[in-house]
Amino acid sequence: MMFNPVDIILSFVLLSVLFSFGADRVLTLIKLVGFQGVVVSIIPFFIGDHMSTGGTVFTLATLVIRGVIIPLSIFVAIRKGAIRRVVEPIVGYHASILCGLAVIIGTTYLSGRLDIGSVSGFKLLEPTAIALLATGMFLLMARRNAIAMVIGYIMMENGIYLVGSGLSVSTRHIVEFGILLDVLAGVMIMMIMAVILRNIKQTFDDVDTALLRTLKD
Amino acid sequence: MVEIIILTPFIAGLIVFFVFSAFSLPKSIGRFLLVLTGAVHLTLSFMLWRNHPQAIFDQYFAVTPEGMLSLLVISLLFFLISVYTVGFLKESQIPSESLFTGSMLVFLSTMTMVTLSNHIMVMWIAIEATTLASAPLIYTHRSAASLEATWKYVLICSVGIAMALLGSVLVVFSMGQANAGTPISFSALTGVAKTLDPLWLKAGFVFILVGYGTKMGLAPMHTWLPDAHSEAPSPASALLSGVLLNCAYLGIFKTNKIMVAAGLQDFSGGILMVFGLLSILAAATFILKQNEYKRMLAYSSIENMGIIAFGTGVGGLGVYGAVICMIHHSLIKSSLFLSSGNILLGYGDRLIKNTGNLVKGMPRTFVAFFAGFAGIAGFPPFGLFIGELCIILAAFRAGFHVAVTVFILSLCVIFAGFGNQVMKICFEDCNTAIKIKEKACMVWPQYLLLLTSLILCFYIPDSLNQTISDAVTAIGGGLR
Amino acid sequence: MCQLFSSTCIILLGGFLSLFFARQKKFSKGIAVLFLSGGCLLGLIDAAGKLLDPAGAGASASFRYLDLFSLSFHVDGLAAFFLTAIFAVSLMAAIYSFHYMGNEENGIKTGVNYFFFSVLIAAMALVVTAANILTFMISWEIMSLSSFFLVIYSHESAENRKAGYLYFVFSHVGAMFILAAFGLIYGHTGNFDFASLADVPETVKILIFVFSFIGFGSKAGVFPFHVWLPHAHPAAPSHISAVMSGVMIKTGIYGILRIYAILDFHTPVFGYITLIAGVISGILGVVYALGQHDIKRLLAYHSVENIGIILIGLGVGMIGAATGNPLVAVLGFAGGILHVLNHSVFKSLLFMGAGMVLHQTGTRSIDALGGLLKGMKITGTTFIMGSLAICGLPPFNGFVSEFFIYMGSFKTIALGSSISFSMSVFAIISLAVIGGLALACFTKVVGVVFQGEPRTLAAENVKEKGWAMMVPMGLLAAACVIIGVFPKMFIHMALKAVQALGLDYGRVPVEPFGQISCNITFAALLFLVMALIIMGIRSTCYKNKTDKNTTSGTWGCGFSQPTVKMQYTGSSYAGSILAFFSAAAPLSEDHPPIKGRFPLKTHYHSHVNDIAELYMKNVVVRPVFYLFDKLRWMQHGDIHLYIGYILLAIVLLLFFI
Amino acid sequence: MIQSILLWLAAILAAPFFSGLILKIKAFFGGKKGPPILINYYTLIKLFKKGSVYSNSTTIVFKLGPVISLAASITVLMFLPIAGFNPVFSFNGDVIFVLYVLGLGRFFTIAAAMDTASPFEGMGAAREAYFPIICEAAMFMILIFFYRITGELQLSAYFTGSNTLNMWSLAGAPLLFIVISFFIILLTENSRVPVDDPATHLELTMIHEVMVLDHSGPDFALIELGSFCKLMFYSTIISRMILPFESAIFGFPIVMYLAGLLAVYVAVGVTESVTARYRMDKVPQFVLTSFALAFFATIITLEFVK
Repeated sequence: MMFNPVDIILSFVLLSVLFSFGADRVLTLIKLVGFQGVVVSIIPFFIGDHMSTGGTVFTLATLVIRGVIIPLSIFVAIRKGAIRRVVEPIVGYHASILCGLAVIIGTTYLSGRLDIGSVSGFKLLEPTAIALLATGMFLLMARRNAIAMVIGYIMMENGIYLVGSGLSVSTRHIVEFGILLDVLAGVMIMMIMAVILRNIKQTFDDVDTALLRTLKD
Repeated sequence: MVEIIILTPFIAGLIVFFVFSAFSLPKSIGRFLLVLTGAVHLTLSFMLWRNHPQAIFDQYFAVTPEGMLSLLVISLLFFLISVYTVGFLKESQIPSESLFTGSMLVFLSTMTMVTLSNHIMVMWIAIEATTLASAPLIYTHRSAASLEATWKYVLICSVGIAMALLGSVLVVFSMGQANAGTPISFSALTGVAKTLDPLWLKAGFVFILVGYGTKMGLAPMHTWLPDAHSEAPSPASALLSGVLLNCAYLGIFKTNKIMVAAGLQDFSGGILMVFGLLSILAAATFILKQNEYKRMLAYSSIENMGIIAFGTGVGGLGVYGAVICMIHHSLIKSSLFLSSGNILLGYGDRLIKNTGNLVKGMPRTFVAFFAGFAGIAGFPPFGLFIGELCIILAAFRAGFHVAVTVFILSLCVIFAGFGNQVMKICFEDCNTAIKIKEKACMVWPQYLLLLTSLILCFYIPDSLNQTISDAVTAIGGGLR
Repeated sequence: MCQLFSSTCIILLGGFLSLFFARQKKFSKGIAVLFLSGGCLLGLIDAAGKLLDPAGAGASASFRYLDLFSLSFHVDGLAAFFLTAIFAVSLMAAIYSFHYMGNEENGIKTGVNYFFFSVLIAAMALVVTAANILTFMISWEIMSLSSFFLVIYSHESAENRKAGYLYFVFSHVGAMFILAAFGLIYGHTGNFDFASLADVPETVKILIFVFSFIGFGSKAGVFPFHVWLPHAHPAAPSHISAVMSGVMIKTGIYGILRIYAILDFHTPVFGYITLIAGVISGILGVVYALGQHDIKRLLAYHSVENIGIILIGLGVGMIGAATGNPLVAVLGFAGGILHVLNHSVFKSLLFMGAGMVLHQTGTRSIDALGGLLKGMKITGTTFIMGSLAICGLPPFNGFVSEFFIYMGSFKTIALGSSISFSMSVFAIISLAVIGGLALACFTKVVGVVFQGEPRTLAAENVKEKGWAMMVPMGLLAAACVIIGVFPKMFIHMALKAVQALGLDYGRVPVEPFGQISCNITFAALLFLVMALIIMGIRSTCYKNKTDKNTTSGTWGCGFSQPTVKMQYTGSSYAGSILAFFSAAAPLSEDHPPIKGRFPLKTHYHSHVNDIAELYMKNVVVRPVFYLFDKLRWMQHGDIHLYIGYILLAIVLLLFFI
Repeated sequence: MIQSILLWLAAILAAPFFSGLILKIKAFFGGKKGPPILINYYTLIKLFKKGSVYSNSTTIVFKLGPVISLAASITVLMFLPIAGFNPVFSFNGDVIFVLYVLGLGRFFTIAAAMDTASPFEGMGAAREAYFPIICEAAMFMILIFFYRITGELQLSAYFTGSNTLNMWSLAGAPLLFIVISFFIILLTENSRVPVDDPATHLELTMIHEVMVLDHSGPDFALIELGSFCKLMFYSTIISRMILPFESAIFGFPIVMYLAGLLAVYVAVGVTESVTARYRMDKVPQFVLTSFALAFFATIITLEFVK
C-alpha cells in the first residue's frame, strides 16, 4: 500500500520533531508536543485488524490526555508564574537542527537494521518512535528552561507510547492498559512539576535550571 | 484478599491528608493514626506471610517469596520509623505535617504494591507511584535546596522509569507471536522464558536495568540519591534508603529471574556486576572525603546497592548473600538515618566538622549510631557481615578474581573514609550545646532495628529461612 | 570441649554482669574480675590438661548455623597451646585490672571496658579453636571490634583516637586479606571447612599463603604492617595492652601456622618469606624501640621485635620441613611456638610493670622518671627480671626459645644448599644483633626509669600499692624463671603443638629435645650456683666490716654538686646506636641552637621516624586520595549531564546485546 | 674431670698475673720500670681488705653487678677447653649459652653503672651497650665458620685435642682471618686500646673503667677479677688457635698454651703501647672489620669445605 495514511501522518510527526529541535519558544514546543500527542494516540486505530471496545476507550482517553490536558496544563503553568518564554538552549539552534537531522538519519538506519517494520507493517512507525525518544532526551539535556525539559519528558513518553502501540499487536490491550496508567502517571508528574515550577519561580524568580546546581560534592 | 494491605495505608493516607487539611484536627491524632496504620500493616503482612491468600486480581498481584521478604522488611521498618516519627515531629517544625504524614502513608501503600505486584506493567506503575508519593516527602522543608533535590529526584527518576517502561514493552514484545495470550506476569514469563526472543529480551533487560537501576541508585544513574536523602527529613530518608531502594531492586530481581530462566544469566549477571562495581567505586569516591554525614550515609546506601547487585550478578551463593545484604542493609541503614536525625536535631548542623563528641553529648544515640556503623561496615554480630562474606566467597568460587579484587579494595577505601568521619562525629572535641534531649521513642526504634539485625545474624526462623531460600533458588542461587 | 565453652560463657557472663551493674562501681568491678579470672582459670586448666596428657586427642564440636552453614570448633595441640597462653595471660590481666582500673571515673566506662575485655578473651579463644572459614572470620572480626573499643577506652586525647582509627582500619584491611585467602581456598574446594587442599595448584597455594601472611601479619605486627601497633598499645589501659601485646597479636601467628598446616604444602618459599619478614621486623622493631621516649610505645615496638624472632623460628622450621629435615623443622617450629608462650609471659609482665609506673607517677615518658626502684621494690625487681627475659639471657625463659631457634638455624647451615645457608646466616646474625640491641634497649629502660635519681617531681618518692597489681607481676616473673630453668614440660607442650602441624613425620621424636632441655637446666643451675658462691664470698668479705662501709654522694669526677639534670637521659643513651641505624630510622630533631652572650632557655626534642609509617603515608594514602579527588567532579550538580549519564549507560549497554 | 677443674682454678688464679704482664710491657715501651709483676694480686688483696663506700643513689643492683659479672666470666671458663684438655662441662650448643652468659654479665655491669646516676658512668654504659652488639655479630659469624668446618656447636669440639689442628688442615687460610678478627673482638670486649684506654685520666674517654668508678672495696675486687677472667677466656681461645700443636710429651700442651697466652698478652701490650685510642665514632668501623673478616672467612669456606 503506497499511500499508507499512517506513514503520511508519521512523516508529519518526524517534521514536527525537526521543528521541536529548532524551536526557540516554549509555546511552540507546547503546540508541537500537543500535535504529536494527538497523532501518536490515533495511530492504534490504524494498526491491527480489529479494535476491542476497551482498547477504543483507552485510546480515546489517551488522545484526550495527550492532545489536550497535558499541553493545556503546561500552558496554564506558564501563565500562572509568568515564566520566560525562551527555551535557553545549551546547544545552539543551528547545531540543534543538525542534531535533529542526525537523529532522524540514525533512527532510520537503526530501524532498518533492526527490521522491525516487518512486525507492524508500517515503515515509518519505528523511526518516528525512536526519533521521538531521542528528541525528548535531547530536550532534556540541551535546554535549560525547566518547561522545555518537562516537554522533552512528555515527548519521550509519546515515543514510548508509539513503540508500545506499534510493537505489541498481540497483547495490545494489556499494554494499552499499562500505557494509559502511564499517561495518568504522566499527568500526576505534570501536576507535581507545576507545583515545583511555581515554587522554583517563587524561590529563584526564574526557572532557569542553571540555578539548581547548588547540591554537589 | 491481598489488596487490603495495599489499600489500608492508602485510605489512611488520604484521610490524614484531606480530612486534616480540611478542618484542622489536633496533630496528635494524625501521628497516632500513622503509628496505628504501621501496626495494622505489620500485622496484615504477617498474616499474609503465614497463610498465603489468593489475590482478587491474581493476574496483577501475587505473593512471591522475594516480594514477601521485602514486604516484611517494609512493614517492620515502617512501624518502627513511624514510632520514631512521632518523636521527630514533636522536636522539629514541619510546615504542613498532614501532607508529610499523608504522603508517608501513601508511600507505604505504593511500596507494598511494588512488593506484591506480579504483572510487569503493574510493577512499573507501582514504582512510578512510589516516586510520586515520595516527592512531597523530600520537599518537606520547603527550602531552596530541598526544592532542587525534589526537582532532580522527580525528573531523573521519571526519565529512568520511562526507560523501564520501554524495557517492559520490549520484554512483552519479546513474547512475539509465539505465545500470544499468556498474561504478562513475571511468573508466566518465567514459565515461558525459553521461548522468548533472546534479542528483545536482552534489550528489554538493559532498559529495565537502567530504568529501575536509576531508582535503585546504581552508578552512574545514582546522581539524584545523595541530594534527595540528605534533604529529606530523617524518617523519610530512612524510608527512602531502607525500603524504596529494595523495591527498585525487586523489579530488577524479578526481571533477572526471567533472564536466568531464559538461560541468559551470563549476560545479565555480567551487567549487574559491572553496575555493582561502578556503584561501589562511586560510593568510595565520595565517602572518602565527605563532609555531610547524611550524604555519607546516602553514598553508603549506593555502596550497598552495588554490593547487592554484584552479588546477584555473581549468582550461586552470591544471590543468597545479596538477599541477606538487602534485609540487613534495610535494617541497619534505616537505624543509621534515624540516628543521624537525632544528631541533626541535636547539633542543628549537617556538616561533620560542626558535630563531635557524640559519646558525651548524646550517649544513647551514640550507641545506636556506632553500632550501626559497625554493622554497615560489615562487622559481626550484624548480619551484613554474612552477606558480604557469602558474596566475596561466591565471587571467588565463580572465578571473577579481578572483579572481587576491585570489590575488596574499594570496600577497604570506603571503610577507611566512613570510619574517619564516624570517629570525628563520635569522639572529636566539640563544645556545641545539644539542643534536644534523647527521648525513648527516638532511640528505641534504632535499638530494635539493630537488635533484629543482630538476632537475624545468628538465628533465622525456619519459615523465614524457607522464604529466603525459595527466593534465592528461584534465580539459581544456593550454597553451591 | 564443653569445659572450654563453659569457661567462655563464664567469662562473657562476667562481662555482661559488670555492664549490668555498672552503676555500683566496686561491685561491678569485683564481679567482673571474679568471673573473668574464674573462667580463665577453668579454661587454662582444660587447655593445659589437653596439652600435657600424652594421648590427648583433639576435641571437636559443631553447630548448625542459618540452615546453610555450620559453626564448627576443633581443639588440637596447636589450639590448646595458644589457649593456654591466652587464658594464662588473661587471668593475670584480669586480676591486675582490679586495682589498676581506678574508681574515679564513672562506672559506665569501667563496665563497658570489662564487657569488651570479656568479649575479647572469648573471641580469642574462639579464633584459635575455629575449624571452618565462617567461624574463623566471625570470631576474628569480633576480636578486632572488641579490641578496638578497648583501644579507644580513653578517647579524650587525640592521639588515642588516632590510634583507634589506625587500628580499626588496619585490622579491617587485614581481615579483608584473610578473607581473600579464604576465598581462594573456598574457590577451589567449594566447602567452608579447613579441609586439606590436595587438588589446589601450587601457585594458588603460594598466593593463599602470601595473602594470609599479609592479613595475619597486619594483626601480628609484622614489619611494614605494624604501623598501628605502637599507636594502639600505649593507648589502651595497661592490662589491655598486656593482653593485646601478650596474646592478641599472637592470634596472627596462630593464623599463619594454621594456614601453613592446612595448605600442607612444604615449599622453602614459605620459609624464605617468613624468615626474611621475621628478620626485618626483628631488627627494625628493636631499633625503633630503642628510639622511643614513651615506655609503653617502647614495649609495643618490642612486640614487633619478638614477633620477628618468632617468625624467624617458624621460617627455619618451614625450610626444614621443605628440605625434609625433621630435626631442623621441629627445632624451628618448637622454638617459635615456645617463644610465643615466653613472649606472652614476659611482655605482659613488662606491660604490667609499666602500668604500675604509669598508675603511680602519671607519666609514660621515660626521661621524666628515674630512681623508681627504691620506692617500687616488687615492680622494679620483676620488671628487671622481665627485661632479662626479653633480652633472651639465661637463666630466663627468653633464652630457651632463642636457644632452640639458634640450634635450628645452625642445623640449617648443614642442609647444604647455598640459599638455605645464606638464610641461616641471615637468621643467626640478626638474632645476635637483635639480642644485643634488646640488651641496650632494656638497660636503657631499667637504668633510666628504675635507677639513678628521679628526674622530675612526678618520679619523686613514688610508692607502689595494690596487691592485685603486684601478685600477677610476681607470678609472671616466677614463670619467667621456672620456664628458663626447667623448660622440659613447656618444650613438650610446644612439641605437642608442632605435631598438630601435620609435618608428615608421624610422631615428633621427643628424646633429643629432652636432652636439650636437660642441658639448659643444668647450665642455668650451674650459673646460679656460681653466683651464689660468689655472693657467699662477697658476704664473707663484708662480714664485721659494717663500720668501714659508708655511704655518700656519687663521685662526680670533680663536680662537687652534681644535679639530677646531669644524668644520662634515655635519648642520649640510645643516640649513638640510632646514629648507626639512621638509614632505617631517620631521626628528626628539634633543637634551637644556643646563641648570644646570655643564651635563653632552650630545649631538645628528638623523634625516630618509622619508615613504614612514612611509606604508608606517601606511597599508599596520598595517591589514593589524589585518584579519588580527581573522580569527584562526577557529582557536579548539573541535571542535564545527569540525564546524559543515563543515556550513556543505555547506549553503551546496547552495544553488548 | 679433676684435671679440668684444676686447670679451671689455675686459669682463674693466673688471670691477674697475665694482666699484670701487660702493664709491665707498657712500662717497658714507656722506658719505665713499671709496677711489680704481681701488682694485680696486691691490689686485689688490698681491696678485699677494705670496706666500701656506696652512693646514696644506688640500689641492690649496684651490689649485684660485680657478683653477676664475675660469676658470668668464671662460668664461661668452665666450658672452655684449657690447653686442649676437656673442659669441666660441655654440651651441644654450649657456645650459645656461653655468649649469652657473657651478655648477662654485661647487662648487670651496665645496670650497676646506671645505678649511680653519674653522667660519666651513663656515658660509659651507653658505649658498653653499643660496641658489643657488633662484637656479638662477629662472634656468631665466627661460630658459623666453626660450625661449617666441624659441624659441632660446642667449644670442646673446636679446641680440645687435635680438633684445632684439623681445622687448620681443613681451612687454614680462612682461619688466619678468624684469628685476627678474634683478636679485634678481644680488644673490644675487654676494653683495651685502641677501643678504650683504661690508663687515661679523662673519664670522658673511658668505657669500662668509668663504669666502675663508684665501686670500691671487695666489690671492685670482684669486678677486677671478673675482667681478668674475661680477658683470660678470650686469650685462651686465641692461644689455642695459634699454637694448636699436640704431642705425647708430658706438659707439652701446657707449655704450648702458656706460650700462646704469653704471645697474646704481649701482643695486647704492644698494641696498647704503639697505638692510640680511636675516636669514639671510629670504633664501630674498627669492630666491623672483625665482622667483615669473619664473614669473608666463612664465605671462603664455602669453597674449602663442601
